[in-house]
Parts: sequence; structure tokens; C-alpha cells
Amino acid sequence: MSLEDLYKEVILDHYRSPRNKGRLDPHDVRLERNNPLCGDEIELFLRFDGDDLEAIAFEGKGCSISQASASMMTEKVAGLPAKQARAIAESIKAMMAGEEDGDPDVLGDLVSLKGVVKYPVRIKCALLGWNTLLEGLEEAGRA
Amino acid sequence: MSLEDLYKEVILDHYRSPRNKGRLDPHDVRLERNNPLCGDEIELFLRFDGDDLEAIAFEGKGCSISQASASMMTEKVAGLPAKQARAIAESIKAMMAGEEDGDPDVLGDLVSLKGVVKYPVRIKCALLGWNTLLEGLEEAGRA
Amino acid sequence: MQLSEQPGGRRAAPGPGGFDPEVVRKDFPVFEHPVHEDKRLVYLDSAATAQKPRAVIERVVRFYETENANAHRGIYELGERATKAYEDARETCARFVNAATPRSIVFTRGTTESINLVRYAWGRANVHEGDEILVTEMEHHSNLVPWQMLCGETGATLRHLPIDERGLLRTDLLDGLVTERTRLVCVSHMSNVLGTINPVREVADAAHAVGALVLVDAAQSAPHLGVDVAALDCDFLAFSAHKLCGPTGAGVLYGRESVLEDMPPFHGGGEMIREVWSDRATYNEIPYRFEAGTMNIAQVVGMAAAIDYITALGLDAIRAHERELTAYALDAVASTGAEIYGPPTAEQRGGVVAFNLPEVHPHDLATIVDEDGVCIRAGHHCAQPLMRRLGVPATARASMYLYNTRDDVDALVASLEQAKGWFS
Amino acid sequence: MQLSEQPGGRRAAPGPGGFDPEVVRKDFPVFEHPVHEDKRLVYLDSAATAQKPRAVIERVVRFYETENANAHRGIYELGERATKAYEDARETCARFVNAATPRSIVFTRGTTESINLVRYAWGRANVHEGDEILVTEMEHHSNLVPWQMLCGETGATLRHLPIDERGLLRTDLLDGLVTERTRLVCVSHMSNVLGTINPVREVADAAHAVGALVLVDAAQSAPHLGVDVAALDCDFLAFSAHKLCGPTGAGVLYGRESVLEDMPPFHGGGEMIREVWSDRATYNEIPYRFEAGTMNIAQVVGMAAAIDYITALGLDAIRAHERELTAYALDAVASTGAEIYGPPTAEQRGGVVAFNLPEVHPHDLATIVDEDGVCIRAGHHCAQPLMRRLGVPATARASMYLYNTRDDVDALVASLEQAKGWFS
Ligand SMILES: Cc1ncc(COP(=O)(O)O)c(C=O)c1O
Ligand SMILES: Cc1ncc(COP(=O)(O)O)c(C=O)c1O
Repeated sequence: MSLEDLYKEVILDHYRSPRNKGRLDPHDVRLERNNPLCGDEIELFLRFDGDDLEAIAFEGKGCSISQASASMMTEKVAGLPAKQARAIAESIKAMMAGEEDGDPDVLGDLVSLKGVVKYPVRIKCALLGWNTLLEGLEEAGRA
Repeated sequence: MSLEDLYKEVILDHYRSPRNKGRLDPHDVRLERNNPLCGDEIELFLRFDGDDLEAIAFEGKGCSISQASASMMTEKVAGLPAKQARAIAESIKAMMAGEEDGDPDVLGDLVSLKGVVKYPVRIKCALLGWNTLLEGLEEAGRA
Repeated sequence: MQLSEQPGGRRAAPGPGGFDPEVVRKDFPVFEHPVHEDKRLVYLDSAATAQKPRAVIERVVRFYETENANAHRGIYELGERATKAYEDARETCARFVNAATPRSIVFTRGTTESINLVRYAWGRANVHEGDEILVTEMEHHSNLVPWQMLCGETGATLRHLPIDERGLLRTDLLDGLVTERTRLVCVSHMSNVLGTINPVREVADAAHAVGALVLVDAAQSAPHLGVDVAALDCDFLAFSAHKLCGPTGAGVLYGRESVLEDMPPFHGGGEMIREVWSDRATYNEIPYRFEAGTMNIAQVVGMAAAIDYITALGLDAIRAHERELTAYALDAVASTGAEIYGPPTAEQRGGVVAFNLPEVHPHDLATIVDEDGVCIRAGHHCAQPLMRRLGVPATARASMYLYNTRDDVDALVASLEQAKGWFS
Repeated sequence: MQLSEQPGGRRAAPGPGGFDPEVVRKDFPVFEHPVHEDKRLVYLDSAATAQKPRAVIERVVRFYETENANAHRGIYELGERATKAYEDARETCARFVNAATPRSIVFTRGTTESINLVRYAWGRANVHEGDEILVTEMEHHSNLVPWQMLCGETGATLRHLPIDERGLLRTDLLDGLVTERTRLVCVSHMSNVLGTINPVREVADAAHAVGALVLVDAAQSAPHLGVDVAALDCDFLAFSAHKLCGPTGAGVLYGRESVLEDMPPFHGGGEMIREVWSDRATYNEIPYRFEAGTMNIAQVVGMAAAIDYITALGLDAIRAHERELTAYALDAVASTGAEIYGPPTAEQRGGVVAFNLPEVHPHDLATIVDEDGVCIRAGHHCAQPLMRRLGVPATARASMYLYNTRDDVDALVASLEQAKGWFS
């Protein structure tokens, strides 16, 4: 995928029209994390129903990759069992580390984020939301 | 002059049989100086008779160049007017800095010390006694 | 000296003194290698680090091949050559900053270490509870964080000299901010974000009037404007070799001779001592007192070669070229609709243009222009408090040096237009 | 691995693994240039600094020509290459010292800076009045003076672990000298004067038994013996690139991960921060917290090339060669009537032979042998307290490395004989 395609087909849609953007009230977990070198910021809200991640939302600012990736994440994991959300996050991290190819059956559209691997400095941007999610699941004792 | 000649014809005679070696009592000025990088040490004693440097002696240890040069110095300046001793010391320093050729009429045998100029790291050794003398004359108010 | 503008032309004619960036460019091997397989390297990040001319690389190689030994230690010929190369470099640096004596030149790893040396060696001996240190609002973290740390350790207070809307220092506020309690005023000669060239002498006069010292961060000015410690009347001045076409790992702390004389040592170790006993030591004369252990000999020698290189081309000619190119870039970047930070004219600033395109985050921008071989910086540029002052989380930044041409600026602008297209 | 001795022969055969110093020598351009116009360079001062193989010089050149950018900052390809080269070097260093993680590797200018970093960052936070620091009687000034300074600042007490007549550590006295008050024990792995290889693990065990930390000065051992921080069980370990065939201006501080995690920063500046406000800052994770400003990137990359070079030859093979050559040199130098300092056998020592000829001052000796192209060191070797312990103002010192041969030792001995002749 060319950089142009990555932006036009994957990133910009979510950047311009982020899903699940805003506060989530009530919530069980709220976490703020940032990427100190770039200044990207994410504030993540999680609400559980038993072991399911019933709802998820985020606030944030930063580059399009960090914000689009967070948006795609919320869309993917909302409503899933916490365990499965975690597995997806780990899969994304492994894919971005170049350790896995990314299984379309598990990741669906998220596989397209693999396009970022070619831009090593931007990987941290793409993972900001996912790392925050993993921390949030941990904090909630759901991971 | 080859290094061998410098050692054999100039340095070793004074190194083996240093002139005016030992304490001088009574004395007007006593100064200890060293060359921290090499560890060469000089203790210099001066006695004045009016404006004349009536007597001079030294103690010391270190490399042959530092000790021989000090010995040659005492031989040369003993009994001279302080002013003239100072002029000789300045001349030697200028010669060692490569600024002057060294006037045989003024310096006599000391001109042979010029052989050390080819060995830049050793110049400090050759000048240790002379710098101490200049400080001593200064301290005595004779310079 | 001002380069002639060719109306409508894409390239400035060689300036007086024959300065031609296309020719200069040939001295830099890095430009012989394309990036992204086949793209011409458009290097617009010299404020971060400069590229190295062949003369500097070859000087370092020659040191390792024919002069390599420890300096100030060996009695043998190789050791003498190393010592001579190292001390000749000190004289070159002294001449470069117009220091009265090479005794004022202390070698370091770079600007950051130079400033921290002052913090540790001078600061801990001279700054006490109730004292004040004044820094400007545009300082690089390297000339800010060390003073926060020193104030935290000593109970001194850190104060800030603000900037105005155009990114110029509010020197009108100096009178109120420099007081009897001020011990040190820290000011960058040229901002690495705004490009602002600061009136260092005016700051120094105000500081000296109350007996405070002045430290000048010349990381950006030494390569691009040149510095004259006598004219600036500063007490300390710091710069890095790597930003003036020299090797990484080398830099200078200039210190006023009388100030260095009274300053306790920094690191303990070989060479900085006079005599050592098991429980105590006496210390060497300046500048050696501040150079402990085996120094960065080859890098210091390479730094001198870099200084020789840029001074042979002429700092005036380099500055004239950069001014001309900056004026061109300010116009060209503004034409894309970008917001530009810092003083409006090329006279008031060095060759640094920080900007943001509306709607496009600077990190996205840097990634997109990189595809075309264009290297710009995106981020806070080690100046987070200044970013807050400007009200932005980050900016893009293009910075120019002697090897840059209008072609480089044109390539940047073409790339910016394309990015705009993707995002629109 | 032991090189075969050829009875009566002048040159060792290539050892197992094919180690042949004559071949190795060809990797070092410095040996292609005669000294004093026409003399073969007989370089016997590698304990001061080592010569550089072509692979290292070329690696540095390649960095400047194809990868030069600031590390950890640029989004563009050149910046990625620089960052990768720099971080790959960290992994090389971690493997070289057998560190569990590259997070334990902090880059510095060299051993002296590494030790002073510990003094400032760890020492000021952890050493207080009434505490004790233990050093050995054979330490280099770089592992002595910083601790004198820290004790002077904090009111802690410096204690000394003596050596015996053969130059071996009196580890039998450890029990009495390591006490509940001991915070840090500083020991060199190999003496730069005596050559003694110290039982670091024994010292570390004694220190850890009372909760003290251990700092190992590996300036001499890293190049000649290799180091294994897990086997030594040390908390800090310092070495310099320039002594292991690497560039000047680079070195390593290894720190145990848990110790570094708790350690406050050293320098303030770019890169070592997380977030900066005008009056305060939070700091980056390890090891970046200790690497402020633009680092010595090209030198660190060159250091990794040097480590690759010596590890490809094999540290065992290098050690075996040096042991064989040291045994030869101990005999040969003794045959001139010289007094030799340090342990009697090559098993107990590295390739360093300090000696004095009766009646000939070492400075005279160094000057005289230099005429024949022989480079030896004369002086106190940055170990004045050890000189006092040996009862001499200075010594001559010949030190050997992978490119030295029996021819070099023979040239030294011939020159010594001539000097004796002049003075007799
Ligand atoms: C044992 C020992 N420690 C420390 C040092 C200091 O190393 P550097 O001068 O590279 O900082 C040296 C080298 O001179 C040494 O031999
Ligand atoms: C204005 C300014 N000050 C200080 C520094 C720090 O210089 P260095 O990273 O070479 O220590 C820089 C460069 O990054 C700078 O631009």
C-alpha cells in the first residue's frame, strides 16, 4: 500500500469522522496517556458489563494516525468480551512489531493498519490507543 | 645534534655530577616546584648580596634533562647580578619556545640545551629550573 | 553582503565572494546518495544536525590513520602529533569565537554538556537559596532543564523573560526581571524554533549591571551567524560541532578566563588533576581542570576542520545566502496557507522556518514530505514551554544551511501542496 | 585456548582459530605509516589508547556519508537510519557485556564520564554523611578522584582496600573494610599499571552481603579480557571505546536495570525529558533519562563496529595471544635488568608491563626508545597513590594488544639496551 492509499483509504476517514469520540458516562475506567515525543494524547473511557467491554469512547488530539487508529479500535472492540479485546490488541502490537502478519479473520479491516509498519517512527502513534486499552483492561482486572 | 649526542655531550655529565647540588644555608629564598605530568621536582635556594645573586643551590629529583638543566643553570648564574640572571633565563625560555636562536655570547654552553627543542614534551623538563629561578627572583624583589 | 536576486529565476547567482550553494553541495558526500531508492535528498533539518563536508570526514580519518594516540600523555612522536592536533583545535576554536586566550576554551560533547558543566561546576558553588536565575521563554530544554534542576537543588528561583507576539524578546522587561538577587542570565543567541536572533549584548549589559553572569546558548548562532564573545560580552558560551558541519560528540564551553579560574572542577579523573593522594587531590590549571579522562580527541580535531571549512567560505557569505533563502522560503511556505511562527522578516531571524498547515498535523506532514525525499522536523523541537506559549502542541520546521538551494524550498512547497490535497 | 610456542622461534604461529597478529596488523592503517621518517611503528601504548582498524574508520565514514541525522528525532528516512544505527549499537554493547537488556546500556564519552555519572546521579541521592565508599589502592584517578569529591561533598568517608607486595588485592581484608556503612565498592577489573586481574566477583559478593553496590572499572578489561556483568554480578560497569579499537569520544555505563530505574537524571536537556513546563519537568525512561542532548552518535556506531571487530577475532584468542606475548615480554624486559612491577606471571595479569631500568629515569627512557619508533608510556599512569605505594615517582610501561608481535617486544628490548649503554 502506498502512503497515499494508507492515508486516503484507511486513516483519513476515521480521522475526519472519528467513531465513539467523546466522554463516556458513567464509566468504570478512565485513562490518559500520551506519546511524549510527538505530543499525541488519548483519554480512554471503558464501561464493563460483567466480563464484556460494554462500551468504549475516547477523547484525544494528535496526528491522524494516532487518532484514526484509536477510532478504529473503539469500533472494533466495543461490545466484545474483555478477553477478546485484549487478544486483538496483542495481535495488533505483534503485527506492528513485524512479528505477525495480521490475521484478517481476527482483525478484519484493522489489517490495513499494517501499512504503518513501513514508517517506523509512526508505529508509536498507531499503538497509542491500543496500549492505553491494554492498560485499561489491566486496571479493571479484566485482562 | 642527535639525541645520543645531546645526552652524552650535554646532559649526562651534569646529571651524574650535578653542580651546586644540596641545600644552601643561610638563604634568602627557598622555592619548591614540580612538573606535575612528569613528577620532576626542584627545590631552589637563592642568596643575594645586594642586587647580586651571590649563591644558588638546588635539590631535586626527576629525569636527567630536568636535573642537568638545573645544574647547568646554577653554574651559569651564580655570582651574576640578578638582572643578568633574569635576562639569561628569559633567553633560554625564548630559545626553547623556538622564538630565538640562542646567542652563544650570552648563553655560552647553555646553547647546547637547544637540542631539547626537537623533543617538545621534554621542554617543560628543561625549563623547570629556569622557571623556578624566575619566580625566586620575583619573590626576592630582584627581578 | 547580499546575494543578487534574479527576478523570476529559480536560483540565486553566486554571491560576492563566489558563494554558490550548488558548488558547496558537492563538498558533502551525503548528497551523492539518493533516499527512498531514487529521490534527491532535500535536507531541511540542519537546525537539528548539519551534514558533513568531505574535508571534515577526511580530517577525522587522517587523525585515526596517522596521529592516533592519547593527547598530553605520550612522550613519543605519535603522542606529540595527537597533542598538537588537539591543542591546535583549541586555538582554532578560540579564534572562531574571538576569545582572548585558548585557556577559555573547554572541550565538551556539545551544547548540552557545556551548559550542564556550568550548572554543576559554577552553579553549585555560586547559586544559593534566595538567588535567582533568569531564562528566556524561548529556550531549548538544554538551556532550561539544567536551571530547573539547579534551582531545585539550591532553593534558588527560576524566572522567565517573556517574548512578544512576533517571537521577539521583551527586553523592555529586563529592568524588572534582573535584580540584585540574579546570579545568572541564560539566553539563546538564536532560537531553534522561531529563528529569532536575540540582542544578547543588551541582555548581558543588564545582567552585568547587577553583577550577574551571562550564559549564551550559541548552538544555532555559532554555525549560522558566527559569534564574538568580546562583542557579546558574555561570561559563558556553548555550542556543538555537529551543527556546524563537524562531527557528533564534540562541542565547546567558552568561559571568561577569570570566571573559569575561580571555578571548581566538574568531573574527577585523569588529566584534570595536579597531585593526587589517597584521600585528596589538587587540580590542574584551566582549561584542563575541566577535561577529565581521555577526551573526544578525533572529534575535536574534526570540529576544527569544520570551523576551518565554514570560515574559509565566510560566515558573512553563509549568512547572506541563508538570509536570501529564508526570505524566499518565508514567502513560499506562506503561499501554501501555512501559519508561520516567529519574526516576520529574514533580517530578524536565522534560516529556521517553523510552521503549521491548517488541518494537517505536523507529524503527518513530515511523513508525507519524506516520501518525496524532503527532510523536515516535526514536534516540539525540545521547546515545550515555547509550544505552550504559541498555543500549539507541535510544529513542522524547515531549517536551512549553506548547502541548501531554492530547489530545496521548491521541493518542500510542492510536497506541502500535495499533502494539502490529500487532506482536503 | 593457548598459542603454541615455537621453541627458539621469534614469532608465535597462528593460534587455534587462526589468530595471527601479523595478519591482524594489516587491518590497521596506522601501521602503514612509518614514524621519524623511516622507522617501523612499534606501538606499545595500547593501555592508553588502542589503534583503529579500517573496519571502524570506515563505519564512521559510512555513517557520515549515508546515515547522518539526529537520532530519535527525525521522521524522515535518514533519521530512521541514524536511530537504528544508534540503537543497534546499544544492543551490540548489551550483548558484549552480557547485559539482560539494552535498557542497561547508557552511552557516555568514556570510562571517566561513566564513573562521574554514577557519582553525580546515583551518588548524590544515595550517599550521605557517615556512609563509606571503598576503593582499592590500585585505582586509576578516574575511579578515585570522583569518590574523593563525592565524600567531600556529602561527608562520607573514603576507605582503601590495600594491595600486597606482588600487586594483588588483599581480599583477605574485605571483611573488615566492607561494613554496614559501606554504600559502594569501586574496583578496577584490571590494573592499568600492574596488569593485575582482580577477583571482582569476590569483591561483589562481599559488598552485596552488606547491601552495598559494586562499580567495576572495566577500562582495561573490556578490551583485553571481555566482561560479563552477570558473572561479575556488578551493579555498574564502565568502559571506553577508544581502548578497544573504537573511536575516541565514546564509552558505556552499564547499570543494573533496577538501579538505573531508581536513579535521578544526570544532565538536563533534550531527549532525557518526558514533559517540560517552564518551572519543572518529568523525565524519560531508562536509558534515555541519562542521555541528554545530541549524543555522540557516530562514535557510538563506531564503537559497535569495534566490538564486532574484536569479537569476530575472538576475545579468547586475543587473550591467549596477549598472555603468550606478555610472558615473553616479562622475560625479555627482566633480562635487561629492569625492575618489573605487578604479579609475576602472565596468568595473573593482562598485557601491561610496568618497569624501571636502574639509573635511567622513565622519561629519558621513553624519549630514547622513541628514536627507534618504540612508543611506551612514562609517568604515573594516572595512579599517583599507587606510585607512592610502589615507592617510585614514575615508571615506564609497555602495553600490548592484538596487533603486537614478538618483533615489537624485541625492538623494545634492543632500545632499552641502547639506553642502558648511554647511561652506563
Ligand atoms: C583502569 C583505567 N580506568 C579508567 C581509565 C580512564 O579511561 P578514559 O580516559 O577513557 O575515561 C583508564 C584509562 O586511562 C584506565 O586504564
Ligand atoms: C538552541 C539550542 N540549544 C541547545 C541545543 C542542544 O544542542 P546539543 O543537542 O548539540 O547538545 C540545540 C540543538 O538541539 C539548540 O538548537
